[in-house]
Amino acid sequence: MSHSIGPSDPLKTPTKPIESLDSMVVRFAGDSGDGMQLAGDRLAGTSALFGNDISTFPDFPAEIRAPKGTLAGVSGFQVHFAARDIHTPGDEVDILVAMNPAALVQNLSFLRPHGTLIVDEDMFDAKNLKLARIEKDPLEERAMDAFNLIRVPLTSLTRDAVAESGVGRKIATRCRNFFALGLVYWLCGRDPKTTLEWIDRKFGDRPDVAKADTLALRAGWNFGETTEAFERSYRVPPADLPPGEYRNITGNQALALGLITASRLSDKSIFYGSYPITPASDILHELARHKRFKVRTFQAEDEIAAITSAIGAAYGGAMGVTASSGPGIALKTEAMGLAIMLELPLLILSIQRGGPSTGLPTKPEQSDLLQVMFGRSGESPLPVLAAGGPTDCFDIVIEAWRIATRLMTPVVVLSDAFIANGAEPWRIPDIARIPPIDIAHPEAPSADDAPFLPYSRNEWLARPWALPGTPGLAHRVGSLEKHHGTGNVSYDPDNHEKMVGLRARKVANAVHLIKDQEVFGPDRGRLLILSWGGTLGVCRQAVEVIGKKGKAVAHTHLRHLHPLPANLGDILGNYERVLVPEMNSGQLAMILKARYLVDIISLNRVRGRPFMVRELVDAIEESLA
Amino acid sequence: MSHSIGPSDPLKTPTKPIESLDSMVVRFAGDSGDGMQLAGDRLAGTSALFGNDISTFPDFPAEIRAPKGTLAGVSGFQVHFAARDIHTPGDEVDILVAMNPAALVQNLSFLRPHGTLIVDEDMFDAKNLKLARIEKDPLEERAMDAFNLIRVPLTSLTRDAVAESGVGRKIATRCRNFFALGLVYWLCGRDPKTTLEWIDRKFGDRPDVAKADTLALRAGWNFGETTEAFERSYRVPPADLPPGEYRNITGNQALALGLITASRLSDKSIFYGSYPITPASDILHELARHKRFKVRTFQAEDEIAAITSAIGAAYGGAMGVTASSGPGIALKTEAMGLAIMLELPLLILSIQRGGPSTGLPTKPEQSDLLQVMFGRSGESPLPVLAAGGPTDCFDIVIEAWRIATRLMTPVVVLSDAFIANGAEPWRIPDIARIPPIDIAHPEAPSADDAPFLPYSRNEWLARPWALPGTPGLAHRVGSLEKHHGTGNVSYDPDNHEKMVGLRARKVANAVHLIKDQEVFGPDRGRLLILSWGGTLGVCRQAVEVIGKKGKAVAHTHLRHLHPLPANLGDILGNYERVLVPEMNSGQLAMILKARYLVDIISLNRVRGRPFMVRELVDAIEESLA
Amino acid sequence: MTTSAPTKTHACTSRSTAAPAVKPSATDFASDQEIRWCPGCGDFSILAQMKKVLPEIGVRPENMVFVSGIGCSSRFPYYLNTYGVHGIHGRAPAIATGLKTVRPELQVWVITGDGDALSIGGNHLMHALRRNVDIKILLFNNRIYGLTKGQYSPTSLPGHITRSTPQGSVDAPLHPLSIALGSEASFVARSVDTHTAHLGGILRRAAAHRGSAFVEIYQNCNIYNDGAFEYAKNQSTRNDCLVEVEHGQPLLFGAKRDRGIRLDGLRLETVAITDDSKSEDLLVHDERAPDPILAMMLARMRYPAMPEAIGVLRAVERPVFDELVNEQVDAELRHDGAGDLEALFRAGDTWTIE
Amino acid sequence: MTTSAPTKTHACTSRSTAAPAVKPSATDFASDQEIRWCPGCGDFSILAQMKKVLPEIGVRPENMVFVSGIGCSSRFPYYLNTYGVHGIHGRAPAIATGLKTVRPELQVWVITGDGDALSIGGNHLMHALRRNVDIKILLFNNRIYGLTKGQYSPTSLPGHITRSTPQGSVDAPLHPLSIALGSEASFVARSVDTHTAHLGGILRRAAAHRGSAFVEIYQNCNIYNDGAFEYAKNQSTRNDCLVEVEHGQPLLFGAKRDRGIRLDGLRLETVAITDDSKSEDLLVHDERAPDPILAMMLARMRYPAMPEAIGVLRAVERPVFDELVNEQVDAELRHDGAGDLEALFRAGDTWTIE
Ligand SMILES: Cc1ncc(C[n+]2csc(CCOP(=O)(O)OP(=O)(O)O)c2C)c(N)n1
Ligand SMILES: Cc1ncc(C[n+]2csc(CCOP(=O)(O)OP(=O)(O)O)c2C)c(N)n1
Ligand code: SF4
Ligand code: SF4
Ligand SMILES: [Mg+2]
Ligand SMILES: [Mg+2]
Repeated sequence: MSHSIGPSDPLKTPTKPIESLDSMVVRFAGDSGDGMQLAGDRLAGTSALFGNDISTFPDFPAEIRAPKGTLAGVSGFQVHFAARDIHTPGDEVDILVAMNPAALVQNLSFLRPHGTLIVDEDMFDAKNLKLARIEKDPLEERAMDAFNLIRVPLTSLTRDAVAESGVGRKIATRCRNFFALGLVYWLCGRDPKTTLEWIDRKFGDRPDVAKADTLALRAGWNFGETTEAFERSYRVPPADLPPGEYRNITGNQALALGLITASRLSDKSIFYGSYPITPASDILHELARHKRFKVRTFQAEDEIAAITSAIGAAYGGAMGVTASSGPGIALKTEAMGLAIMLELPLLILSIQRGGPSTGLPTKPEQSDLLQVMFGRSGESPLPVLAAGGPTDCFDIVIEAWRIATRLMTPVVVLSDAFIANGAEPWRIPDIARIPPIDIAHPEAPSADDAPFLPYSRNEWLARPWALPGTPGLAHRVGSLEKHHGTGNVSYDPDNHEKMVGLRARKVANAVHLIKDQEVFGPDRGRLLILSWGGTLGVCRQAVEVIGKKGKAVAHTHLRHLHPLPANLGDILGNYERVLVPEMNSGQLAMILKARYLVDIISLNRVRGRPFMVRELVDAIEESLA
Repeated sequence: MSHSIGPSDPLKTPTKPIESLDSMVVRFAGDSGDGMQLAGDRLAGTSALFGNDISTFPDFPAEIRAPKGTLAGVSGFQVHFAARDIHTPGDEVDILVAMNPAALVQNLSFLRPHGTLIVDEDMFDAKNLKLARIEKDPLEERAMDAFNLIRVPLTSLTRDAVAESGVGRKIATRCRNFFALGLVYWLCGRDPKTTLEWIDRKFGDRPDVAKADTLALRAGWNFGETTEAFERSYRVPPADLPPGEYRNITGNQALALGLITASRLSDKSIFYGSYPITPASDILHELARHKRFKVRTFQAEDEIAAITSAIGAAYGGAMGVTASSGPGIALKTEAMGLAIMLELPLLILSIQRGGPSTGLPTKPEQSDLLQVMFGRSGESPLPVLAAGGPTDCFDIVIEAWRIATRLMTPVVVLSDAFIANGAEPWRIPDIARIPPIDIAHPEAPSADDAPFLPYSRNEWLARPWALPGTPGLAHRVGSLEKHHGTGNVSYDPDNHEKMVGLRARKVANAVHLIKDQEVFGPDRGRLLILSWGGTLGVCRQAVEVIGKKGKAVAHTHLRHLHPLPANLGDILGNYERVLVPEMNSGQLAMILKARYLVDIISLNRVRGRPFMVRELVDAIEESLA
Repeated sequence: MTTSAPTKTHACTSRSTAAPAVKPSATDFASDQEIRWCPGCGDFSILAQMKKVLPEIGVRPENMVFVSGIGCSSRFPYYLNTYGVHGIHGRAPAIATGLKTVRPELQVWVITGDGDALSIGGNHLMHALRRNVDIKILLFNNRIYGLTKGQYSPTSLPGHITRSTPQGSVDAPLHPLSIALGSEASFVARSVDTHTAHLGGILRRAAAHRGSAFVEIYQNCNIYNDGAFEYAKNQSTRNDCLVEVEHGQPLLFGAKRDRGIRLDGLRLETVAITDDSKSEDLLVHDERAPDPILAMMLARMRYPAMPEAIGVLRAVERPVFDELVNEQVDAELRHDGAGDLEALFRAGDTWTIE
Repeated sequence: MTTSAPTKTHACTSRSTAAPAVKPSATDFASDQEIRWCPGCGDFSILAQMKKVLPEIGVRPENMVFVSGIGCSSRFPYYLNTYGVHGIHGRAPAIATGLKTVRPELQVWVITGDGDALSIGGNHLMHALRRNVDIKILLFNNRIYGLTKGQYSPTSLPGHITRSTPQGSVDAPLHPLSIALGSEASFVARSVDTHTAHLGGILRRAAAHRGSAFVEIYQNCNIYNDGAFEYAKNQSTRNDCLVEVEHGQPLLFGAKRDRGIRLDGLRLETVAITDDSKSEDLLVHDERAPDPILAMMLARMRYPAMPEAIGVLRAVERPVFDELVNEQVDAELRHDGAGDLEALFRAGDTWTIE
């Protein structure tokens, strides 16, 4: 479905005063079963369609559905939409919707002073307070004075509103999220039209449900318009985004689409070997739906089979891809060594989450950088790239495949739970303008050709990718050290040293395939902020905030972690201080210090949560002081 | 059997002139089936008994027994014995015994100019030359003039000599190694007595074989005395070693004995979970023999079961130990994360070999340092120690267990194929003088005790090691992030950050358990050599050589790689240059640069072989220039 | 730590598992943790049965350890007030093997799921069973990956449409009991989450078995695979779809126990019992058959072609790994006495420098 | 690379495996690599048979891939002039699964050892077999770890004294064929390294099978476990210790074929055939029996109590994983046509900013 930004068709035109804002942050919070992810997703989609820039952050528990009403069961979804270019889901929430006491307890700290707090007052009964482990009704607390508290008997209003649809009480109650969404739509001046259409599409086979959801949404909107609790509503005008066709996309979707695109560009079909793990599983789910693109997905018995099957597929000439998260990546490291020894192209996607061990399975962290850089036996370098955000996932995976096939090497692409599940508008690329990925396989030799050397090297130091089935090129590859040229097993000391060197130099050659590092802001001066991975947005936003305060600070974002861009050392030398914010204990900082012998100011947070712009602004101001 | 160094009881007294030397290096080289390891081992043992300092280096192929006579099948054993303190098996060989052409081809480069080359000329026939892939008989080459070539019809002489024993032709031929050994004994003035006794003990049940070996050994000795090819023999007087009782020990033996000693000192019985892999398997073999020390060895189905069974045993209160080499360590990294999360004491021994992947399974390398430092998901620090040589294996594993139990943490101990198989004299320690390792388990609480907190912490930040079976302390541990104190599952951001910090600070506390780093040589100046692991000996020797040349260079050897000793930074600051030789591409150098922001001169060799003293001397001289 | 029992050669001091003075009750076994399964999940009924059965086993809570992997099912240990280890995915049998080997006096249970036990952990399961380690393994089979939100598992039926198989799974499933029997398991049983009495009986039998006990429990995941075992759970169908096997008893099933199972060569077939005399032809269950053939035949009966067997399919005695390991240690100690470090250090040649 | 055959949806262009114009000979299959096994190793005879059989299979050398793990046995691929991957320990079935899935027109063999396949690699073996991936798995069973110099393996007999078990192994062994059958293998066979004709026949049968073929080959490791299968190899005993099973034939053995095997309830027993008429009682082999029960009984016959079965114990047809995977892809392509990137990008809501 394609839309154009045009005149809106609101439910009714609101009659109360309208305040125009530059951006808004809305957070829905409720029980895992309350449909908060859906409500958030719809608000994000509607805002994007309206022309805002958006950024989202789903925040859900590791349990499937912890007991209703408990703190463990709270699920949240935050949407940031703005009239300008934004890069983060927002530090502080302007409107918090709390569907029960547990949700309030878990989320109140995000609400800014004087922010709007909408609660379902039907849920603030003794039972639910107890489940949330609070003694007194928090709505009665003094602390509430700091907020614009709106008590709505959401459950009962919803039930009443949907009565005519004829659905049972259970389903009627489940429509609460649409009531809340309708209310938020009114408050933010969002047009419910596309959501109503979506409901019809989605529940086409259950007209009673569709009806109930529609009624709930409308009732919520009307409630905003009618109740005296709201004095005004808000508007965030469209942003000034570059022209083009847009859609919303999460990081994992973008990885899947990027893989399919890379497959097309290189005329290689995908073999995706993977074992389910949060937050990487959605890539499997997405790819499994695209068999028309000759994608073969293989849910292996474990992570080791996932990567080794992909290596087998790569040997056979396919685009071998595997993905996992921390604990699963740990299981793949032995086989990554095999891929390095066999010198086959392979993509390994690492969607980081909180560690160590099973850790915080649904929370983002950047603490697997050192694992993918160094977590293998022997001298086993490989290129490492990291996506800066959801849309970058698309580009980076194409770039990774380009490098993998050019150099005949496995390549790691890093993402994290925040990027994977977060969404932002993606300008749909013109694929005709993406250069193809050329791959050549050696052909059957003629009688007078020299003998085939599977470990001979081209100008990139890559070896030939000879495919089984080609007459005259039969050869054996293996995990023991191999003789340069012939590829036969070799224990010769000189040969080993030579091969270690060749493999390292080959990977280092990737530097010629990547762009020089660019800097946003002054090209020399007091302070450089250096980010990698999912902290891109928040760092850029912080630098912009600082800029507005009249201080010029530079920002550079690393997408290539190994090899590092050729000019990075020079860039670092141009600033008095370098600040590296990371969602770990300083992993990139260590690499930079070792490589460039420059001091680094590390800003480390290991909280299973993205940085706040505010934290960064504070750190920058401190560094400038 | 205990011996005292006393008057020798030689076969006969040699009549030719005797030259006294400071040290000698002998290398036996032959087919895998030729018994070269045995010959080398006997020479080493005899020399040690005589009072020399010794160092050995077995150098064998990855194949069990490659086809006889081929280059792939060559097996070597090098023995260095000296009248002074030595630290390496020697760069250059004084006497090379080559049992066939392939052995000659593979080993000639080790022989010093004018060195003695003893060959079995019976084996230099067309068939064996072809197997060794050489066209002309090398013994006829001009190049041989550089050496003192002694052609001995070893096979036929041996067969004749053993005839009276009555053994068949096949066994008779197999006695060649004893003939060669006898000849070397004569040449080096070694007393064959203990070897003759050893033969009797070893082959007690096969008197004909014992007889044949005895005859061959004697014949070899007599041949030296009789033949005109030798004008003189040599003597290396006893070394001036510290007083005490000594034995020879390899690194793997020393690890096994160290583990058993640590078990005694801490009153914990060993559970050794392991999966065979070269060069770690011998630890399993050794430990399996010592059930009287309550050692339980478990040959698991794979490396993952090996470590997780050891974790289970540790939870039960045993001394959990696991060991492997590169590819197997890679498989353990996920479970290492679990041990870190559970905060249980555990020893992980990593006996490094050439990588990546299956690589060079029998060759030493130091290329798994970064794997054990960083090869895990999440922020997962643990202490890392590295043995400096065979005898240090004993001490370091005791120290590792001390740290593991004091801090409730898994600890990695690094060794390598060179240390594991190499032997040196070990001064048998007085165990009464090794401080005990005190371990306290919480007792059953009384009624009015506060509730048990499995993740509470003592002054070392260690949590209590409460054992199943203790009433009142039942608790659950697990791989998800846990609440500090209660140990319950917690997804709280502040708690996570706190726990990441606690785990890191706890491991950092090991710095208070280790000694300050010491320096050999000047405490400030031009150049510091910094070594770790198996390069200790060769670095010390090189520094001594340089010292004799009148240049004072300092040497420090790191046994603690994480945390680094508190005073290391100061030490590094005291020298203009720091040279770090490593059998990898600069792994420790990277860590030091990142930590201290000091420049490091790396001397890297990745040849699956120990450094030569000469290489180091050259590098030092270059650094001084 | 004070010790009340002799410790033989065990890894550490510990208490005996002999029946305690005061018998613990079900509440002694409940932990203080909030249960985090979806309301309606079959795991609740299994937990309830477990809490009921444990006090009857005669082992004190502190002498029990529950070890698990990762999955919804693997949260089980948190909810019992015994010792427990929530491990990593698939490795519980290996963790339990190490624990049981050094602490043979503890009772060790393994809780696992169809993914945890048969996908990533298949190898450890196989080896624990062949070794006959004295651990009790309960596999909660819901034919789905619950915790990771609904991908197919090794026990999912062909054609199953899940998040990872939008066109239906093409993998032929594993039969947990066939794998267990192929791995030489000495005790193999099956039950159903909501058949509380039956399940309780099986848990008791498993606890009493010497060696590895393997129990498959049909478990409903009402979120991602609701109704997978409806035929076996539903009051109106279960008697026709299940046959309860009991040692020494003929195989009878049906609400009126009017149908039986008969051996025809090497095949099983169902027969209607019209008058009582007919039941003589029926196959009589022998859980102690030395070969796993009968158990294999019973295990492989599949709804809808045949009723599925629940109960103890196999229960034989064979040497127990942890006992053998400890016996080797004890035997050496008895024979040669405790090891002497001084002598150990001096094995082989030594020499003295004065 | 030029292409001569249609490629359907396969991962990359490739040639058909149809019979070639010029039939290759045994020497076409020999590589130039020096063979590095110990002289006298059973691996040599298996290699020799393989070189003899391959030219008869009708697949050109370049259309074959030999995949292996780590172990003495796993060096096999180096010695054949086909394509080959010497992988990492235990993972060959997984490597082969990926390869076969993207290149179904290749013939893929897996060479593995008892440690490689049943210890570290047990899980991958189990899953390849249950999926019925069209690969031919040859397990060289020497009941020892050869390459790592003689530790016991999962098939070593109890009490086996090895470098890691100086007091004898306490682990009950796995039976490779029981594991294979428990994993639903569609083709299961056994042979002996030095029974050249028999082995050749089995290799041909394995090559011809559609789906996973699993073959256990008794292999002598003359260095670390010499004589482990002496009873089965020795001319004077082998006829009494082995029974060659053949589809549709009664089970007869003994040098004079004067003994047979009979079914007694669910047990097998040997009987002497005194006159010819008696052989009517004998069990007749049925490799196509839909249930693996008969195969299981035969597989579990153990010397010295019973003669051990060699031959094809089970060979049934069932859906093949790689075919199904590719069929799903083909079906979507047939039904909906090749995927359109532009449309894919625009799935869901889009909007345009001008
Ligand atoms: C190494 C690793 N890989 C993958 C995962 C993700 N994971 C957690 S549980 C699970 C499967 C759960 O299925 P099952 O064992 O059937 O348990 P259930 O949730 O159905 O009870 C997976 C794939 C993980 N935690 N660790
Ligand atoms: C991950 C890993 N663990 C351990 C090893 C060491 N290893 C190599 S082969 C082998 C076992 C070989 O036994 P088997 O499979 O029976 O083969 P065989 O040598 O007997 O033919 C082992 C343990 C390894 N190479 N990689
Ligand atoms: S997802 Fe399924 S198995 Fe997991 S707790 Fe919910 S209902 Fe139970
Ligand atoms: S060790 Fe055994 S299996 Fe390995 S090559 Fe030698 S004889 Fe063969
Ligand atoms: Mg499940
Ligand atoms: Mg073997």
